[in-house]
Amino acid sequence: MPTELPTLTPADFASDQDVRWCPGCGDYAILAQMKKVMPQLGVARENVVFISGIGCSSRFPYYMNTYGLHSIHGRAPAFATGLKSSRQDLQVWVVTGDGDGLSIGGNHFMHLIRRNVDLKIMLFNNRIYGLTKGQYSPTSPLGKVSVSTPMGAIDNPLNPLSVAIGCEATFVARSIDVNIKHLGEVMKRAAEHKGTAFIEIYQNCNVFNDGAWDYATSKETKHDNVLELEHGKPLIFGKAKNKGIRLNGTHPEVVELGKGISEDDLLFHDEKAPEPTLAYLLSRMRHPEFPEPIGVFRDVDGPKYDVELNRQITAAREKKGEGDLNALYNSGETWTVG
Amino acid sequence: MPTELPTLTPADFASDQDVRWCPGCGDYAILAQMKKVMPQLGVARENVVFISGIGCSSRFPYYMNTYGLHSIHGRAPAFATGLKSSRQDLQVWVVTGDGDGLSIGGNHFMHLIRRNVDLKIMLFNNRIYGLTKGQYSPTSPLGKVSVSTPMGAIDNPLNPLSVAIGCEATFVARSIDVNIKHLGEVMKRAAEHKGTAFIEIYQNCNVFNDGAWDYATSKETKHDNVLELEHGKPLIFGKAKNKGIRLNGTHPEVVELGKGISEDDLLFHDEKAPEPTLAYLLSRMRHPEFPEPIGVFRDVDGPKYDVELNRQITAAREKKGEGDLNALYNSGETWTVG
Amino acid sequence: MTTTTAEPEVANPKTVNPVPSATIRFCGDSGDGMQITGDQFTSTSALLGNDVATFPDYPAEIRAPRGTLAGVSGFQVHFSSEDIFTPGDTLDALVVMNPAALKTNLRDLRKGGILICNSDNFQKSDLDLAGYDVNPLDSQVLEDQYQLFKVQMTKITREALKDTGLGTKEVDRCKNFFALGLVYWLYGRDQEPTLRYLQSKFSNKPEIIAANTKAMRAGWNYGETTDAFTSSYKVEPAQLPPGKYKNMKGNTAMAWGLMTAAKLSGKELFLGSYPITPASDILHELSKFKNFGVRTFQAEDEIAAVCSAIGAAYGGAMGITTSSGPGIALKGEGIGLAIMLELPLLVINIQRGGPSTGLPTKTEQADLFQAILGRNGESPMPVIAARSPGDCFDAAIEAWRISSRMMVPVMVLSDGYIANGSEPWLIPDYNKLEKIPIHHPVPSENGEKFKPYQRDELLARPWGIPGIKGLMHRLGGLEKQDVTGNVNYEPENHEHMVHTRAKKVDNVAQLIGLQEVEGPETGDLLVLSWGGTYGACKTAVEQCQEQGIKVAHAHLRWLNPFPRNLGDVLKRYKKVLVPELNKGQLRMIIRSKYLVDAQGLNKIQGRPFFVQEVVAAIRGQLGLASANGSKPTATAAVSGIAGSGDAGG
Amino acid sequence: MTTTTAEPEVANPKTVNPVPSATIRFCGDSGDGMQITGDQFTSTSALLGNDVATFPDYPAEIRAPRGTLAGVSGFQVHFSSEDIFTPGDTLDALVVMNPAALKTNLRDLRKGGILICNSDNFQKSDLDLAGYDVNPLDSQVLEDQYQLFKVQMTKITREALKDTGLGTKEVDRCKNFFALGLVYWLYGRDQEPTLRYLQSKFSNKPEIIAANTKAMRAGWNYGETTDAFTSSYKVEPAQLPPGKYKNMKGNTAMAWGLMTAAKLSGKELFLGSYPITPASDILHELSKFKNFGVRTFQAEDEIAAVCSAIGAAYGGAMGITTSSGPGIALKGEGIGLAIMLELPLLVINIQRGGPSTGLPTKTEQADLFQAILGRNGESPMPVIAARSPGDCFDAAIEAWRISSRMMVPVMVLSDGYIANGSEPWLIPDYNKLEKIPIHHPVPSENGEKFKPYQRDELLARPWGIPGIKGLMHRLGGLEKQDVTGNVNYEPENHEHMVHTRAKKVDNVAQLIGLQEVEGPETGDLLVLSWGGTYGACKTAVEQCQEQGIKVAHAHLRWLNPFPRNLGDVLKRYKKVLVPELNKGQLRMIIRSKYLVDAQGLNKIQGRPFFVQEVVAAIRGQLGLASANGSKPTATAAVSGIAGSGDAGG
Ligand SMILES: Cc1ncc(C[n+]2csc(CCOP(=O)(O)OP(=O)(O)O)c2C)c(N)n1
Ligand SMILES: Cc1ncc(C[n+]2csc(CCOP(=O)(O)OP(=O)(O)O)c2C)c(N)n1
Ligand code: SF4
Ligand code: SF4
Ligand SMILES: [Mg+2]
Ligand SMILES: [Mg+2]
Repeated sequence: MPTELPTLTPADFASDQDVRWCPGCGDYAILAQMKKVMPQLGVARENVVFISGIGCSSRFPYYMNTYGLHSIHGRAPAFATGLKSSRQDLQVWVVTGDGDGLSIGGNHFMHLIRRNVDLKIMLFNNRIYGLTKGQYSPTSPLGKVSVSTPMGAIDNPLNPLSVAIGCEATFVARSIDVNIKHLGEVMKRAAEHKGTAFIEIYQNCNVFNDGAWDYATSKETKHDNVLELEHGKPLIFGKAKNKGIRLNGTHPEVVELGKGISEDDLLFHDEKAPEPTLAYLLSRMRHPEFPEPIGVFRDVDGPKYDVELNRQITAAREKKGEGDLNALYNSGETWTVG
Repeated sequence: MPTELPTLTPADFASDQDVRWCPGCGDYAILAQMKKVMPQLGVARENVVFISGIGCSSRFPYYMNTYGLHSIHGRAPAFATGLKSSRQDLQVWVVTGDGDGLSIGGNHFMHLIRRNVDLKIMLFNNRIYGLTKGQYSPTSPLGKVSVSTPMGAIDNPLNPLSVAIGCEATFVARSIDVNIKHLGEVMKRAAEHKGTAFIEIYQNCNVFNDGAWDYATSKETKHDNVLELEHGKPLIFGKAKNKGIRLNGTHPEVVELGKGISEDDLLFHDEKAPEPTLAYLLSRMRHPEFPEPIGVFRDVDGPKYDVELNRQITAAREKKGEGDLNALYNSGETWTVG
Repeated sequence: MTTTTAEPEVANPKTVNPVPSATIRFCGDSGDGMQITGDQFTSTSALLGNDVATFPDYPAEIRAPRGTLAGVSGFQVHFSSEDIFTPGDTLDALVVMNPAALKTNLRDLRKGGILICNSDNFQKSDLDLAGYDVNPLDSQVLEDQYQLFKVQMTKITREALKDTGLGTKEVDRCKNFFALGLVYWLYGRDQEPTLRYLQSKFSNKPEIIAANTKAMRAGWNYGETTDAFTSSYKVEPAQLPPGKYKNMKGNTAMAWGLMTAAKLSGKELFLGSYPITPASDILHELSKFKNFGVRTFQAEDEIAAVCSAIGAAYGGAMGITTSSGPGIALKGEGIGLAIMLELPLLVINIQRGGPSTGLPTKTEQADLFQAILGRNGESPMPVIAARSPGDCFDAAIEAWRISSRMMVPVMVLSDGYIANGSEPWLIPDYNKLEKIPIHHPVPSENGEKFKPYQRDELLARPWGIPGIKGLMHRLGGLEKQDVTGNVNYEPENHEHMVHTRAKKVDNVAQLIGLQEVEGPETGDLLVLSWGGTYGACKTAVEQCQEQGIKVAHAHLRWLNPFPRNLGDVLKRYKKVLVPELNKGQLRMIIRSKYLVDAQGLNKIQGRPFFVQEVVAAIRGQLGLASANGSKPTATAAVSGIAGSGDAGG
Repeated sequence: MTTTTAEPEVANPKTVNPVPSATIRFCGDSGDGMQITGDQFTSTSALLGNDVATFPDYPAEIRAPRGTLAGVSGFQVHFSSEDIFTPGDTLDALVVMNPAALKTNLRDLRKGGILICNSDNFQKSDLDLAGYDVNPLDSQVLEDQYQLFKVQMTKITREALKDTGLGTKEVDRCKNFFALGLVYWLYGRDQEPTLRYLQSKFSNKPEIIAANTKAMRAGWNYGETTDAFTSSYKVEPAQLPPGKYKNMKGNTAMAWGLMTAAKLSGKELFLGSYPITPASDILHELSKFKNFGVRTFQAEDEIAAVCSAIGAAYGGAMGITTSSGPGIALKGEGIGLAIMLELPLLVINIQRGGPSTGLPTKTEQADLFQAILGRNGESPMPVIAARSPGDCFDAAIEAWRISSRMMVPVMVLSDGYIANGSEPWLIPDYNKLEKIPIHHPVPSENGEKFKPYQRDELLARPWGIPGIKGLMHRLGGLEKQDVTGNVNYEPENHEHMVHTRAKKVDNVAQLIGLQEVEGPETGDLLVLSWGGTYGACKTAVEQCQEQGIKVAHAHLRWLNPFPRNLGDVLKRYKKVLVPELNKGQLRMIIRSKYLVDAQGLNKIQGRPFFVQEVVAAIRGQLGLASANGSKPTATAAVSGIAGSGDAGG
């Protein structure tokens, strides 16, 4: 029920609480973008709810002048599923971290994604546990030295996008804290998607994992290491836009444009591909072998748990009429005394 | 430490406990194959441990005359990780169900796979909760009518192989309870793999979900609906071996052989492909659009958590010498009184 | 077919003996359809106007191999012309479909009781499976001690059904209806209700209807016409309070109570649950009622289940989660958050035998500590326990009344015994039930900021929900400032909040009334019970009172907080006895709180109390010799439409 | 830089006043490096031979914005020429680096105490952040009540470091070493140990060493040469028992104790853990010692953590899991399985403020109920609590001795206060520690079947592990038959097993010795304490005893089971007082078990007891007027090498 909304500014979305991240933390940029994007979404503040788990990132809801729930570690998707399933009128965002979302919360993440509940989830990936002071996380690379892995991490990291795609995601995207324009656009796309929209955001923890994403953010290297996906467009990157990705069987390869290779030889992006294999393939392109794609990997339509649940409610009511408790009590075999 | 092993028979692997599955349950066939394969693996019975969660399938360990642990619902991978990481000499098998492994146990499943702990995991997929009498499971298809979904299931099912591949699996395979020879071969391949070997087994629950896999097991339809993967071979199926799978971009398509299409035009299977995209693509082939591949989808080498952990122990000992507690106590700043 | 009775003075053939009540048990293999048989007998008896109480008892986990001891499934019915509160201690009649059932159930049959056996199932292989060296039916012992009837049920059923065109397997699955028909004859029951059941249940399978009808009739006729049975029994209708009744299972009553509470409070119900025995049936039942606005969510695990319910509660729904012990253990952290958020929530625990996976299909009361004390930090919550199958309906409503009034999660305890048991339920009129008023705050007129932790006189905070303009606020699990709800780490505030949350729970005592006592106001002994042991304790105390013993009975509905006068009540008796199906959990709390030397009667066998066990304990406490000298034994069970087996996990 | 003292009789400039002990606190922003400063002061004092006790106190969760109240981090040190057991109640000296630190800490400074402020940080913006309208340093009140020293630390440090070539930011990060140097001068401490620390810690950053050395010297010189300070203090070495000491933190002691227990029992240690404040440091510490055969596994969550440890235990390792309240809540189901499997396992809970996320960096004792009673079903387990930082070492060893002897999981309780606090630790000789014998069964010679649940005289079962030929067996969470360990659902067996598991835990009482009491054998009052409140209670009781009060102190090491003689001990005193940092959890259990009207002293502020609070409660119990009439207040803190901030979650 869209009603006439007053024109709001980012400042209208700032709560009265002090923001308590370390100076220089990437979370600030993400918060700023969210506040900027919010007024453009055409949703009243009181119909927006942010739900988070525990972690630095999970402080996010306190700073938004909307409704919010700072819940327990890893479980935000479950709270959000309950809320959204019973309140279709709300726009629900989940904010999580690489530990919150993929370590303790991995199961809920997986099931949220497959259920395709109509809500948006942003995973602030700083490849570290920030709040608990620097243990490695499920996205920390092999060999990562941290307080809990003094000899280096020995677990293969998870790739958040591959996981999501492996779990039947209908919308997956990636952006970067400091890429503010891109980030804002991706947030908007997520908001528009119907179903679970998952965004991985590269976020710098300048205290415990400073520079983890330097290759993707530093002026000198970012053009060679990041590739902006555009629907229907060939995969091109490099400062001079002179490099591209070509498909060889099911393997991507980096090629230079010119010298007999034209744009038409390249892999073309298709967000809408019904099968997720292309999105999966793109999620496998990792630094340093490949530039890492950012933008929307996949955006398709599918049944949404919450929508279907409410549709069943409506259908049942239409078919059987609004439930009548007295009729229920008196159903089946009964007998009368006295 | 391979020692001279006596020649054992399947009967040597039968425990003294009554098998308590429903008559006709697919679990019997799997148990029989396991007992058959065991003597061929060259591992002494006392060095084998089966670990399960809770469910009909999870009764498995009681019936094997090896060591075994019937643990709690969904957590078998965690017990197995602890055991294998501290006991490299043991061969550890995890037995789980679609509910145990993918619903409550999804997170441990995901992290076991990514850590690539050197153990084997068999998921008996009957697309239903057997033990608790017939609720739908994460692998039940959309629309599944069950005691908890009288109007039909509205959650997209998970595809166990896609999930595993999304989580960096190094070995994934699929087989079918009644395909006993194939099943035995796949079990052997899993046993040989170094790292986490994941097998999905289509299993019929004849009480609560009878016929869920009929399309893949009935004499009439199985050749059209199942495709046996062979490393290095083209993807061919059909009773007359006259159909195949061809790649169109990143999409597979079913083609008929002959009429201008030869085996060379088909997609060739490569278990060893370093990137998992091919395996992922194969996992997406689902009935009825496609024949469903069985066999080994992927079998590559990667760092194994347990092996690396023990390597770090050895390395630390080599570098620093066996730990000396007295030296530790006396390290750092100390002072003497009296 | 020989018939021998231990009571030679029995009258003419086909005498009808009136008895005030009877307890019977059907038992057989879990594939033999004993649960359906028992259910039918129960409904029919209830329709005849008897008071009834049932106790189904089925094997744990997986269906065991046919014929084994582990695979035995039983269903006990107590039906009476008087008010009854338990399914009976010892059996008047036992129907066994195979040797395994005989072996595991015989000890509950009273001396001289009726023992009906399907003698066709006592072949060598059957005997082996049950561990019998010789056929017990051939031994004189059984004939001496019981009224033994060896009936060739398989053969006669096959005979009766030979023209139905069904295969042997299908035909044999009708044996239970033969047994049912026979017992119907034995107790003079009407076959009509069961015929109606068959018609409605198998409307599209006429051959099944026909076959089971034939089998049942064959059983009836067997009793009526053969020489085997010389007399039958009659149990007159009970004098229940006037009204319309239906037979009610505990889990169904719980589900209906929840739906009723939702409607009474103008709320839609959201259930987040994960299947687990013996709680799953509530999920199943609620899933049927989408047209009541009931949303059920089968979550990926118990943690997601409770968290989804809290999420729904945050949005203004009636959030509920249901489980059993091991699942409740997983919900502890989530419940702690709900306590901190001060949101209404119902956590329903259908207790089973523990610890760990334990005895999943058996009953126990050993989760009381977990309910009251089993969370990190100081995290009190109100706890209510249902006392009988029908009472689950009322307990659910009362729990929600308190939870929504006080903005606090409430734990509702039931157990496997009352969850699966049944009793006649006086059908209420929804319109006469007391409404549950719920207010959601709206923005203050003077533009004052919304204060999510401003409290009313009972210390409840307002339930502000998303979607309301001007009430935007953020909640979380960190300690928060009173009134504003902002995160706050100040020492004094924390202490204040810990006390406030506790006081709020204590204030529930102002809403739940005073503790009542049945029996003398003062006396030698007070029996203090809670939960599903109500029936056994009430009956035992009444029996003792009839024997002139100065004993009273107080049954606790709320376990936290206790009624305000409980301390006074306890002091009025010289002794306090707390019977529990655990090692003494309520007793421990009572002792601590009131410093009374309460004694325990404790049974941890996965089974309910027998009335005589409680009677014996009462007499023991008072130094009286036991009423009959004999150690009390267990109670009633027969076996036939075979379903999917009876199990749980 | 004006100096005013409230004690006009102070002697000549630069007098050295001997004092028996002093309590000081460094506090400032969490980026100011107060923890390092406090640590250095502690080590130095310990090296000088003082007895020391520390209390670090840092903000919860996220680093708060610079200069805010929420961002204040403090470190308190009590150092003494006598035996001490607490970090002190009130402060003799307080060093504050900014207005926020002043505001939140001043109330703990005793009247007339020394107050050193970095006056450079009292600018308008700093004052605003702390909510001061006017500069408190300008108010007469401070000058009247305390010895106020306003020191331009920033300016002087910049001055001193101007030739180092470091940027302002780096230079300013050295302010804490200026403060440290100044306080070193004030208490006549040696700068040498800190110079050594700098050398070893920053061996590859000579410019950092140089800068901090300069800053520290500048602080020292400031005290020595300026007029500001007229006198300094001297605390003589304490008479500790002879031996070699080091300063020990609780969590480090716990880790070392675990490693020691592993070695003593010939086991390799497997830790399954998931990070959580304040337990993570044990994971970090243990992760360093791979050459001791220590395997640490950072699991995906707490459930996997406990389950992996159980898996390792099944394989014969020393399985351990560490966490804090919310994480322990998640482990309940897994612990229940370990109880059923009867495997040894240590579950270590470093308690923090709850419920829910609560106050993650603050201390509390509110998980005792959870430890003893917080699981489904009847699932008893032994519980031990450490009483001081150094005692964590011994508690860990004792816990493993019991766990491996009795084949039962043991819960080890510590808390944020002793986990992060430190005290001098008498270094043991490993070779003199008592070994922990562990036997794994081997196949019987006569080929008899292995019986995994055959019990010894204390009811422990054998620890049969995989890899041994002929011992193959299967364990699980379903109820099992005694002796064979096979799944078993029989009623009597279940009851027997419930009792057996309970008796086994009770039998631990035969191994733990009798309860000892400090003070008179009988008397007016017994103070009964447990865990980290030991020091405050011991000190308070001793003070009261010196005042002639007939009070004794019993400190419980094992919370389950209790020592066999505890009931007798309690009866020897007219009253029992149970001081706890919760709402009375031990008290509740004591009352229930012994029916004594134990009273509680309860504080739930995320902070430890002050000695004077316990003294007041003792006097109050005995109807005596309070010793000094004044309400006791809190205790000591300064601020500077800034680390990554101090927080937790
Ligand atoms: C049940 C539970 N376990 C552990 C913790 C401790 N904890 C809080 S946040 C966190 C990890 C944070 O990492 P991440 O999700 O990556 O967030 P970040 O701080 O990096 O933004 C942990 C382990 C907790 N609060 N609750
Ligand atoms: C903590 C917990 N939650 C729930 C259960 C109940 N439960 C036991 S098995 C099971 C699901 C079984 O399904 P699946 O894993 O597919 O195994 P199957 O029986 O089909 O082989 C459930 C929900 C339990 N035992 N423990
Ligand atoms: S610790 Fe890292 S993630 Fe957390 S607030 Fe600081 S910089 Fe940001
Ligand atoms: S319920 Fe299904 S899965 Fe379980 S034993 Fe029976 S047939 Fe097998
Ligand atoms: Mg992170
Ligand atoms: Mg299943």
